[in-house]
Amino acid sequence: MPSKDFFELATSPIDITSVARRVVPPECGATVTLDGYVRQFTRGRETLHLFYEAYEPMALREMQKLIGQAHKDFDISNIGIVHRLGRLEVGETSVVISVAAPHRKAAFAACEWLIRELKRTVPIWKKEIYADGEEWIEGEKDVTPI
Amino acid sequence: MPSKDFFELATSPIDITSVARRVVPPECGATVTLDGYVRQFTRGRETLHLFYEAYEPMALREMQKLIGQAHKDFDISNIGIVHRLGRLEVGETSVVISVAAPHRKAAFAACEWLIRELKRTVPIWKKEIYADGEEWIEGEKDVTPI
Amino acid sequence: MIKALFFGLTADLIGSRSTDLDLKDHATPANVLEHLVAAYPELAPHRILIAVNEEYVYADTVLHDGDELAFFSAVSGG
Amino acid sequence: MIKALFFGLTADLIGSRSTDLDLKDHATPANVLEHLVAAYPELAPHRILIAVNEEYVYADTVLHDGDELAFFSAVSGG
Repeated sequence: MPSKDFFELATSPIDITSVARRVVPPECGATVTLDGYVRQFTRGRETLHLFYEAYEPMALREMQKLIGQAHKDFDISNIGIVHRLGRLEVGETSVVISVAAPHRKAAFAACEWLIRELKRTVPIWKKEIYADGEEWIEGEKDVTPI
Repeated sequence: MPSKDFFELATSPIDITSVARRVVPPECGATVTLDGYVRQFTRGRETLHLFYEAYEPMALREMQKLIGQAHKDFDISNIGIVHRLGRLEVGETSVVISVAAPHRKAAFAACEWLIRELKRTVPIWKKEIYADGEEWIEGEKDVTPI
Repeated sequence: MIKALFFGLTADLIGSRSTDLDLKDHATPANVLEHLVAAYPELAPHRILIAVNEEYVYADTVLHDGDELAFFSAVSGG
Repeated sequence: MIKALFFGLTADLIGSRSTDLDLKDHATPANVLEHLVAAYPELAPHRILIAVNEEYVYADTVLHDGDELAFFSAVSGG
């Protein structure tokens, strides 16, 4: 069976259903999907919109590495990752990660690992635009080169 | 904030995106969604289509109980559960469970617990229709009355 | 009088989706199931779950007039 | 000659998205960053991550002619 893994940077709205469906192999019965979206309020402050920027070729390489590592560490069939870039309005989807696996447990574990690692390693940055200013958000975690 | 929990039995196709979006509160940034769908192959045998039947009022009560228990056991904001009934074609979505939470970890844990308990307690039955016959699937687990 | 409902596999094996029963005092779902299995021996190999008034119950729960009793195989939704 | 790229916060603080650098032999990203922080002290309070040719590297990695060097703040996608 050819792999149905995919990893993409998107500049138009992401449809969760279509991401979740693209990872489905005929012998699996369940998909776990994490979707992140633009919060209206962060620590009580209202966000007007967000802007995501990426170091695009490196972001795609890092996403591909995460997918490779997930296949080593978890018994899963297919993975789909789509991250939105550019300006996003409140409520829009910023990231979708879908994992299909023969057994649910591995799909949950892999999806949780993938979002944690994506937030730590994939070179994408978020700028929050508030009524009274804007701010580049800095991640909390370091990355150790391999 | 009014609760955005919901639990439904549906006889027309389920859209994963709309389920995942309905549970979103303005202060949460992530939703975890489990979706189950009709497998083409089960233990090497090809499924032509599926049929789901429910003891509908009890199924809705049991879904409501699961939601109540999940709110006690996990730090989550909103839960949405939609289960399809009737005839389903291969690839169609049979169940969607979406959980929004302030922190991802609780959303993953609650979603995994909810699908496990739904499969154990909610009175819905699946009939597999094969080229050469059909079979009501029997669950593996017992239910202890409370 | 109580109503008994059957679903999925149990409905197919019994050939009916519901029946009305006149029961003795202190009758339990176990008594009803015993009669059903005697009448429909195809039920015997299956694990049958029991609900009364849309709640899971133990087989020795005492039934009351007007109860809605349900018999069904282990659930397989999802 | 190597190219240095800046993104997000670093691009805003430096006021540029890329620059070409002529480096001495055995120069490292740490040397370059030292010069950058001297020129743009606003960078000093921030943790700056380093990539060479689209891979994370340690600050003391030796740079080679033609390398693509990148400096950016801790990532915040998701």
